[in-house]
Amino acid sequence: MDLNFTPEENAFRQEVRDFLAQSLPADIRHKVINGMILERDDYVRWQKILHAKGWGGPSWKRDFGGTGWSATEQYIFEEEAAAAGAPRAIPFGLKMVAPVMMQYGSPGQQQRFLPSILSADEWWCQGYSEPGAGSDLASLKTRAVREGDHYIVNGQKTWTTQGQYADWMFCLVRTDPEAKPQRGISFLLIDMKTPGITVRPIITMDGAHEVNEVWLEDVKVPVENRIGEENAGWTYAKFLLGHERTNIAGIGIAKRELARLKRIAALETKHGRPLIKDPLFAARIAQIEIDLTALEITNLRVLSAEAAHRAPGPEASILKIKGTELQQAITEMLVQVAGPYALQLRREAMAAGYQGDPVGPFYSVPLAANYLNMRKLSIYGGSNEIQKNIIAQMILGL
Amino acid sequence: MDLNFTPEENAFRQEVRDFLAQSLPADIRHKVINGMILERDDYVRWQKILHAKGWGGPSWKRDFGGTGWSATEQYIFEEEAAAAGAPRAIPFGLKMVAPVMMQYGSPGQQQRFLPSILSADEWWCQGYSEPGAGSDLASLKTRAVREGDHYIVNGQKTWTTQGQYADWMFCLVRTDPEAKPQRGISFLLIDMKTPGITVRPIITMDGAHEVNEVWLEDVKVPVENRIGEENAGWTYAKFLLGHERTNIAGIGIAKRELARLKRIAALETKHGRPLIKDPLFAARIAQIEIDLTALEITNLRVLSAEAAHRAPGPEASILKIKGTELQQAITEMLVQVAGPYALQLRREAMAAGYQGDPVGPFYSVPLAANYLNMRKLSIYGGSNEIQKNIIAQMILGL
Amino acid sequence: MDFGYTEEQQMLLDTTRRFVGKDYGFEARRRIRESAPEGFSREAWQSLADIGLLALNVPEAEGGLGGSAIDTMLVMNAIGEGLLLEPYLASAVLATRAIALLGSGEQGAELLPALAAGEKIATLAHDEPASRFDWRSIETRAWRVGSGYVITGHKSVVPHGGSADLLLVTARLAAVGEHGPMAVFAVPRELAGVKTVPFNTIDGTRAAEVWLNQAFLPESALLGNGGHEAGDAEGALEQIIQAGIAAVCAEAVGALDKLLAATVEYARNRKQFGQPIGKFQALQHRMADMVLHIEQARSMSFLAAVRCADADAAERRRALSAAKVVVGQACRFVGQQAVQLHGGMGVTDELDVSHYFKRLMAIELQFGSTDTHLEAYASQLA
Amino acid sequence: MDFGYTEEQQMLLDTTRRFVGKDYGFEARRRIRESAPEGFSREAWQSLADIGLLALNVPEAEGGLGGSAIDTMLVMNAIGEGLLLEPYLASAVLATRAIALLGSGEQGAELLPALAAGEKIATLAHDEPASRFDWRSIETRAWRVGSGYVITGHKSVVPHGGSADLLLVTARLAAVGEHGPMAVFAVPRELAGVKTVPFNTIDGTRAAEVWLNQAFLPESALLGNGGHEAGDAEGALEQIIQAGIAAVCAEAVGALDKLLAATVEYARNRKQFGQPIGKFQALQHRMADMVLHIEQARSMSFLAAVRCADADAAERRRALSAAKVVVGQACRFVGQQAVQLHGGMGVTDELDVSHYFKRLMAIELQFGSTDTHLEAYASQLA
Repeated sequence: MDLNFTPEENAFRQEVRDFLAQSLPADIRHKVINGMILERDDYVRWQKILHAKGWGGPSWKRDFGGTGWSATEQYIFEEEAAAAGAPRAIPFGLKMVAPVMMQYGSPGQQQRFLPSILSADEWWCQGYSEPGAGSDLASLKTRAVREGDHYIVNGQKTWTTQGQYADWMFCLVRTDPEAKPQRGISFLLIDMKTPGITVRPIITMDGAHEVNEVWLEDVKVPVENRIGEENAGWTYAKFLLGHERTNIAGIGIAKRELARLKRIAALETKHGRPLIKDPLFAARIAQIEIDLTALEITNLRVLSAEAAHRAPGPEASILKIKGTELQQAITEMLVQVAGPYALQLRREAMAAGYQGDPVGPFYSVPLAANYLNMRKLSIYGGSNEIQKNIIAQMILGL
Repeated sequence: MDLNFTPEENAFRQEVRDFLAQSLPADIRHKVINGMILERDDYVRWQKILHAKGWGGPSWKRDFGGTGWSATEQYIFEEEAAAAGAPRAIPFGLKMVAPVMMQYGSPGQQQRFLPSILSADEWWCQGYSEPGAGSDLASLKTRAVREGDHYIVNGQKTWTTQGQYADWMFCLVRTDPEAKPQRGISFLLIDMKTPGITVRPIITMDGAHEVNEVWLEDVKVPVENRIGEENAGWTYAKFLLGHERTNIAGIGIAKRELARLKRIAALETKHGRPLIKDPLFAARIAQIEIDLTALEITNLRVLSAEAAHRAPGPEASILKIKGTELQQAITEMLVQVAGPYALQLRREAMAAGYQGDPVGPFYSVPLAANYLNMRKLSIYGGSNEIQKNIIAQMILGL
Repeated sequence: MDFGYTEEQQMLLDTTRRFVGKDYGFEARRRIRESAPEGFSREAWQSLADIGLLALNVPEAEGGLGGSAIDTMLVMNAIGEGLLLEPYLASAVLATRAIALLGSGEQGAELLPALAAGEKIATLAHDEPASRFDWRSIETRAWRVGSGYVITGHKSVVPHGGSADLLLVTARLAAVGEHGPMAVFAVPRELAGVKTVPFNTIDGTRAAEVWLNQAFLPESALLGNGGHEAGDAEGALEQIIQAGIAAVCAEAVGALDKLLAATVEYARNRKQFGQPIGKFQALQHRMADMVLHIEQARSMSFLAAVRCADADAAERRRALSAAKVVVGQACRFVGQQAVQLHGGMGVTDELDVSHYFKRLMAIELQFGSTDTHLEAYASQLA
Repeated sequence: MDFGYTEEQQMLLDTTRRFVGKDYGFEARRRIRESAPEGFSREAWQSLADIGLLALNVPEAEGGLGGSAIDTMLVMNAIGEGLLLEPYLASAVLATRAIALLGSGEQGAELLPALAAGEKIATLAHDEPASRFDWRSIETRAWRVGSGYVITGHKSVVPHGGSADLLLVTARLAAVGEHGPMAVFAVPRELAGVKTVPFNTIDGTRAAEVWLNQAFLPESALLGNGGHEAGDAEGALEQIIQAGIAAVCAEAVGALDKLLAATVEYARNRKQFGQPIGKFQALQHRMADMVLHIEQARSMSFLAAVRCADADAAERRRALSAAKVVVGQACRFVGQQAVQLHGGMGVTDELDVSHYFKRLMAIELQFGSTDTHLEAYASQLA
């Protein structure tokens, strides 16, 4: 047993750190570190910088233009990138549809789509959730009817994160309405410019436009844009979800946000003493930091098991639950740390270049919005209730 | 709205307090206040004192020799009695079977049994639970077969609190095995001296002998000792359980135990300062005291609704859950307050008159045992999980 | 011991609820929030005046209703149910009580009828950037100059500070750095030397930063006209803040009730895996936990209303801090679980759920956070 | 990064587990607990010596195995699984490490082989009535008299203090009331002036109060023979306590695993309302929460074992306090829920559940409570 990284891994970490220090644009870093609004361009710009370095696909095999990094190297990269204030990689292309294409896609699909994912020239979104199919994904109703070499797709998708930017959507559709729910599903790649697609914004409680509804009305999708077999889409869908949950613990991000919390707690005072020296407040922060330490090791244990060529298993549910609880706990404390100024909700002041009158310390501006936004963590990606079902059934056999 | 007691109620409180000051034996008070072991005789002696005063049946109507007190007066009495260190009334006779007899019993049964309950000349125990019928009480299996003017009872009861002292047991038996589970049940009164009854101790994790198994083998029970109709016992059983849950919040006891906690926390020191002045510890005690304040008012609200002649409803489940959580939280803190001495488990030193070598301060002796003993609170009287089912179904209609 | 309301109180509650039900449905509220420049409706405000609610905290001697804290509790219950955006708490509770408690007869006669009639709006400008949740710690200073006072300071997150005609500004009567007695000045928002910067808060209302830069005030602006002894206003201010705590506790209970009802309704109708999600036991128990929190909060809202007029200052502090803790914890738990149980829909602006959630979050932070009051209570343990 | 064990470590774990499985089933344990006068089995103790486990923490130079903290972790895992009553932690970990770390070569050569062979049992007598959870605060004093020391003090809740041949008593080398350097003396339990009062503890073992009343000790009783600088023993003692924390964390993980397994098994078999209670979603989620606690505890047990030998004292303190917090909270939650899910059966002496529960409760309190370590960690936040 050795909890230390190897000298090689430490050298790799240093290389990543040096690269980030040199290459991460200061304006992007500023936004990330301070919880401000990131634009589409910020994500694209950063992905292009990574791509130019050859690091566009940290989790991809070399065959497809990826880095070929080990799970530990990917972890180190993600941790350092988060600490440095790099934007989180938009997962829909890189981490969701790409692994499916690599595993189940045709060579033609791989050649057509993978390069532009790496280079951020095409933006992907998800077409899984539907208004009636959330936790119970297999109850989806969007229909695809084969007509010659096309499918005609009708239905509605929802919670489509950053769908307003998307060039392509990977989409679960029902191709056999007679079959059992999980049987008659197919996995299609849909060009968002196809006639019949309407993207409507869903505004969330922090005032953000991050998610969308996508309406599909007689949308023609070439059969060649189907992944794998017709009616076998559930297999690919589950494969994708399994991959989606790796790195979901978000240790790097949690560490960065905890550092933000401690930074602010050292600046705010209570009875003339830095808040971080207040016994009750310090105990609450300590509890979070301790839990995070434990989760980091738990995460490394799971990684270590994966490195031993085991697929991500139900342990990922542990990481999802604890990781999201911790990230939410940190944003809760961030609201507590700034006092009454945490009441403000000023999206205009969360955008880069805001020049208006100040309201409270700069750091207080996005705290409430960040808290509100993070409520989604325990809901999406398989709600934490679903994760507990998985633990009970898959780990405990109940 | 008025949260104050009326002048009449305050005068009543003073009367109760004066009586307790004069009449509660010091040795009993000493045991109760310090969490030591109470013997059968302690309970009996105190009930006889109350009975002599005419206060033997605080919740009974005058017709049956009770006090005829209002719900508020009963509450005041229980609170004062708890604060003074009076033993809790053993509920099986006074609060469980007696209300059933008053409501459903024959005049003969009332005359035969009620006086000796009031005077503590006969001790009752419950015969509800069975090894296979805990939360799911209606699945009970103990059989009673009618033979002439007797039932022949065979089966096993369990969790029979202080059954080793009991003269009588009220017992649910299945008289019609063909009927639906809740239909074929009858409610019998069984003389514990009847041949065929074996009482076996169950030792609990604190080392106490408080509960028992009761084995019934061809036990002859006269038909006249059946309450009400044959096969209608479930109605009486539910009536009993509804009454069992009044006063289950245990506000008076919680207040007394919280006072014990604060008393010890003022004596123990940490870095030379009384523990009660330690910010984190004080915050934890404050949280309990605050929750208890809230529960006290919630309890009074329920009482107030009862006084308006409404039967105890699902609100009793709220009182059960919060009341037991608080009592358990206090015993948890009591373990924390005494430091390493809380590790001792010395039943011999918890008995009155112990003369052995001291181990730690006197107050530290029973803390762990009290904590261990109180784990039952969230399990018995309808587990807290069952209470949440009731709230979900009866209050929320889910 | 009586948890009932008088006939008048029941009428007051019914009247307010009727107003909320008729004129303040969720869609009406959305229109106000999205289009009214001040973030609330002047029309609704006038309606509140017309049905007499703005006169509730005005003493009878000034032509008001002279209502009790219980009366205010009932109105705030209904306001919480309807998530009213109007400055009822700011103007009709806090400012009105401040003037009634601290003002001279003349000041009362001048200001209160206008507040009661809805002609003027007032707000308490008290918190400051450095005060955090410690209401005693303020740095705004006023000192005598000729026939009046000069006042300088920075007041933060003043509710409806951009709309109020009158700011009730707290200051210490001393040079900067010295600790003088606390005083309250009635400051017209348009006065020279006063700058307000309004902004949106999480609960859909607007607050403002207020800077006072050597603003000159006539002697008559000092509430009580200087007749108070040193430190007098501090005790009164504590009581006003405590009335505010009682009011938001009641508002929270109204919002909590609605939020639970919405969640139960959603759980009954939303189907997943072939059945309503309200049939899943884990979610049932979660909702049962919401009930527990809400009933405890309701109890403490009663206590807060009853005790905030208590003559015993220590008892008052204990009760109000205890109430704020229980209610604040209910706000957090019930709010978060209501959102969670609504799934994705819970985080949208479209449903009322997120709006209740945000108002409850704001209540948690108003008049001192949960931990602030837990510590205040803990420091008085004995 | 490697979470695997070496072949030797796996063998060590297997060996210990085999002993537990074969000789230490729950009924065998009950017999020992109820009938052995010392509360543990001398026979089992000899077996532990025979299979080499008592030599684990003895340096190779003294004929021991010179095992690492990871090795101890594995043995303690298995001990936790079997709820061993024998003084392994007291004698074979704490006392053995104390002698190895502090003792002179002669002392080691004299004492360690006897401990490794199971011929002698030793225990650390350190806590005192007033020290509560602050291990630095001791009032026992020793001072030089002629060719030795006189020692006076009261040691509380000394594990197996009534059975140990040798008490390793900590004292300050100073007059009463003064703060001298900390020293450790090897005190024969039978020495004149030493009184022990054994008693039962919640976990089924026995501890003792130890009074030292001007007991006279030869110079050779001072571990290190006085060769240590002032304060030296304090640093070593901290490391020994930290090794103890790592050991109980590992023991807890073993017990937690067994307790969860028992609960899941019970939930699968116990039927109520026509189905196994393990099918009720609220209980499933509770057990999922138990998994979360246990996996976090396991991770911290690893960290504790790895870091308790760290040269950086600050890092060591942080890691060990963090581990104690996570493990302590797991002990509380998993213990309470296991009992709750077992219903009435959970509180009986008859099932193993309550015994695991009580050992986990004891672990929570050993070497400082959860809050003690949370505060220690919090005070070092930066």
